[in-house]
Amino acid sequence: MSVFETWVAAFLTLCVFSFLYKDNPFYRFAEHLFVGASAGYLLAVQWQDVLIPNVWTPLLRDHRLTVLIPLALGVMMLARITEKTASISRWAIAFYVGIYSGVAIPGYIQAQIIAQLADAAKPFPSGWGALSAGLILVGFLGVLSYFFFSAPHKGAHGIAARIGIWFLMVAFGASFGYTVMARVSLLIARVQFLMGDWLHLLPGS
Amino acid sequence: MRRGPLLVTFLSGTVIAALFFIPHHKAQEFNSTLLGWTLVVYAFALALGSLSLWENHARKIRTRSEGWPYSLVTLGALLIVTGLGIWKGVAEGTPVGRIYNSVNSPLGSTMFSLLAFVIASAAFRAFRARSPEATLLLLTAIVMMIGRVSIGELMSDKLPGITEWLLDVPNLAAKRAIAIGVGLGAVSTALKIILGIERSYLGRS
Amino acid sequence: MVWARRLLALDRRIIFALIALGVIVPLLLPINLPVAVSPRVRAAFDAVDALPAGSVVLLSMDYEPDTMAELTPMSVAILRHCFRKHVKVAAMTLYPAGVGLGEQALNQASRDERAVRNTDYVWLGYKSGFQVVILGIGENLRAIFPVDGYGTPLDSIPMLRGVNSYRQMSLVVNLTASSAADYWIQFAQGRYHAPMILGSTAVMATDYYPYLSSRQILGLIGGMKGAAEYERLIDVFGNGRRGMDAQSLVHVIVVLLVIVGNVALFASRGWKGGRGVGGVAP
Amino acid sequence: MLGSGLVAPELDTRWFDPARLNVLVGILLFLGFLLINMIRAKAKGTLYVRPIAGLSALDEAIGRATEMGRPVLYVPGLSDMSEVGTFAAITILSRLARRIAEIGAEINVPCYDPVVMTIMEEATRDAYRQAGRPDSFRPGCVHYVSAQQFAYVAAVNGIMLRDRPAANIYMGSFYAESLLLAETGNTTGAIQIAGTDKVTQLPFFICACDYTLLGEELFAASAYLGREPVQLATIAAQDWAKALAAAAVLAALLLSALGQPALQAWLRVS
Repeated sequence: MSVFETWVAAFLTLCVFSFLYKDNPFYRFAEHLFVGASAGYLLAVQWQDVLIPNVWTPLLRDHRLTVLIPLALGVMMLARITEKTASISRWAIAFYVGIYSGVAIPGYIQAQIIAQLADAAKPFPSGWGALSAGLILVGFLGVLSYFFFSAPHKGAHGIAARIGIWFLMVAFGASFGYTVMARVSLLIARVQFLMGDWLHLLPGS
Repeated sequence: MRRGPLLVTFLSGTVIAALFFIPHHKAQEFNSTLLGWTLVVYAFALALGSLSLWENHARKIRTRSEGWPYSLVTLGALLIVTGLGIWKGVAEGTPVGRIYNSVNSPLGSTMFSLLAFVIASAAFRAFRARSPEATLLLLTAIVMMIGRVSIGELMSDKLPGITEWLLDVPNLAAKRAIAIGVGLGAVSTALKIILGIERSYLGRS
Repeated sequence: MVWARRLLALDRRIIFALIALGVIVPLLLPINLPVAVSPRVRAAFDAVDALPAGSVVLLSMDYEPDTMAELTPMSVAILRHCFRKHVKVAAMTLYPAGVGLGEQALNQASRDERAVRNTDYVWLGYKSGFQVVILGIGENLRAIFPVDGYGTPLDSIPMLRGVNSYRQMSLVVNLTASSAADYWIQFAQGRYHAPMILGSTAVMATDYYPYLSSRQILGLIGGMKGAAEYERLIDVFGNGRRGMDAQSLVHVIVVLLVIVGNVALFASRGWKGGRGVGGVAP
Repeated sequence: MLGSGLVAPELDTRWFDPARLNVLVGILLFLGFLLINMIRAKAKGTLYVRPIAGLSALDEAIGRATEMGRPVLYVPGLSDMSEVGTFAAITILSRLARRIAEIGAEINVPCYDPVVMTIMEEATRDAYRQAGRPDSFRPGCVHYVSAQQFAYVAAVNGIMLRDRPAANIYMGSFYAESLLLAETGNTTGAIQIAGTDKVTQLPFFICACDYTLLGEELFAASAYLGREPVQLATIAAQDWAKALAAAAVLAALLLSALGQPALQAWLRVS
């Protein structure tokens, strides 16, 4: 980055940090700039990386007429601009929704259900590992019964669900504590940018 | 009027779900063609979205509502970045590439780094031993936070091992059960859509 | 118990200020807390340490600015280790936004160890497409990178004489915050059997433990902590260890805050009352 | 996870992948559960579903917003259409928007994904129509912000601080932004209700929100709010599948302990 760019980046970094004190014109400016610049960037990326190579080039250079189908669907999407024609967009939405629901069904069954079951059904190791594996099984069944909706949390089901809640709490506490480090790393990087790249206060910068 | 779109959803959903099981190269080609079409629909939707952004901020300026000058910043940035990106491209080294590095990137990573602050304030407020479950959550989080850094290792050389056990045993048990529950919920939701039981996405609740 | 109530309603901004100090002060005035080395990082260090002088390592720094805090210290530490051992490094990235970061790490490490470009290391630069690039290097490095990151043809770079695929490389090091790791493991290691070590963000690291036990990766460096451990093994005090001081301090601040909050809660009304956390019934 | 299709040395000419038979059996079983429960529900007129904490709070939140004359902020997070959690978020929004239209509160829905925006706009508009108040629908209340994660966060934080919504409702797919949004919302004193199928973000919502729908409860909530027997049947089918999953794990463990690893092998993912 050039000196000018570094100063711009440093100024915007401070604008965002000022939000921690309270909402203020600097944060508000940075926020509005960010929204506009990112929306514009994404639109330009779609133009360069999707519309040109996937529609424009195949249609005009290779004369591939199948491209007209997605093009038509896309134009139907744009029909929402006026309320009169808005209902035309339902066809494009229906296609889009159908595709992603269809992808999801085998995808979730494979990656999220069968893969997890296969892992849960692995034979127990020997020694202390068996104790941990047993605990995983108990917790797994407990949490599963917490998510059982067709019966109230009473009796044996209630006890299992209770065990499930304990496991959930430990899991949530562990993920929370585990994430702190990654978040602090992000802050360290910004502080290193401000104090190193910008102000040259850090050793070796 | 909605019967046609429902049929489109049903057909596109079942076809793409079926393609999951057909490894034939022609079938897989068709699979990627269908997914490619959704990319084009997305690009048009993004144009529509950007119009919505434009319209929202233009309205603020027209009606001179509170803070309207900030909307000028958003619209200006949107216009400039979109224009430059379509004209000169978005790769590294182009004007938009430079804008991205000195505006979008520092703004994004600084927003991200605010998490280091809010994760601390959330912990202070929420980790209160008001019930046995809440106590379990906060104790796990504390062990986790201390055990992952040097100071924890100085306190006890067992701590890092305990943190890994917490991640690998109770955390894994809970996550596994949640994953299976989420997977089943997702599959049933997707099935409801393909079968036309759920049609709120077409504006019919 | 007025003080307890006041503490319970502590202004968030005081917490924010404490966190800011917890990061800034140790960066300016390092405490240099000791770092215990995990067997995973030790294994990664050993894999590099065992390389004979003159062998070539491929280092792919596949990360972008948002994760540089964790991964740049790792890059610098590994580069310095290689340079000290007179192991030559071919460095590259699979991310367009990783170009500046890769060059920055190379500049810093080569300055510290007095390594010379094109003799001790080469910067291949960026190429797009995970699968294509990783598989391509298995067949013909020069087809993927005809020139290096500065436009020099590979054939005129002395360090790369006779090096054209994984077969002539002793080790592949991938430092990443993304699924690039899966591709390197699946293709460079799985298909071309290149020995490999992996460095990742702390959050990702646990997902790759299974690859360690299957020996698909020889060592694993996780997050800033892993980088700090590596720095300790090569006996330098870099941004990893400096960052770990800040990490320790911030973690202690958060834990103390939680303890203070609970003491105040106890003092104000005892352990009873209130509902559970979130929507989960107490 | 990784498709090696691109590098396959020769073209595949098979019309069925036998390694994926377990997935097919899984789908067919689930479809069967769904049909049986739909018939059960039709015959009985309803099915028992245990109360879900947080759902009743939705009504309370809308009521409060009306009293205070402040809007309800509905945040679908980074939901896009490839996430099924998004569909649940759409369904919940359409039911919620109808209640909001009926009692005359205001709603604001900032979107990350433009396709989700179009769908949510249509669903909201229709909800107002069904409530008999199509004229109260404010154009622009469902709007696109930015498909860049933290630009979206910056804008939504701004909305929370300046419009001071009485209730913030987070439903759908959330990533790192969850805590930033929920903590900002917390400082404004709004009632906060969250629901996500992203396990990693649950601890943060639990800490910063008043109520949180955990994982599968997000999907259950979208069915539950409908209260139609057919919708409730899907929840029952999910329960049957969970019971079967637990039984399958126990059976596989028992069988492999007895030296019969066949079931465990069959579950393996290719």
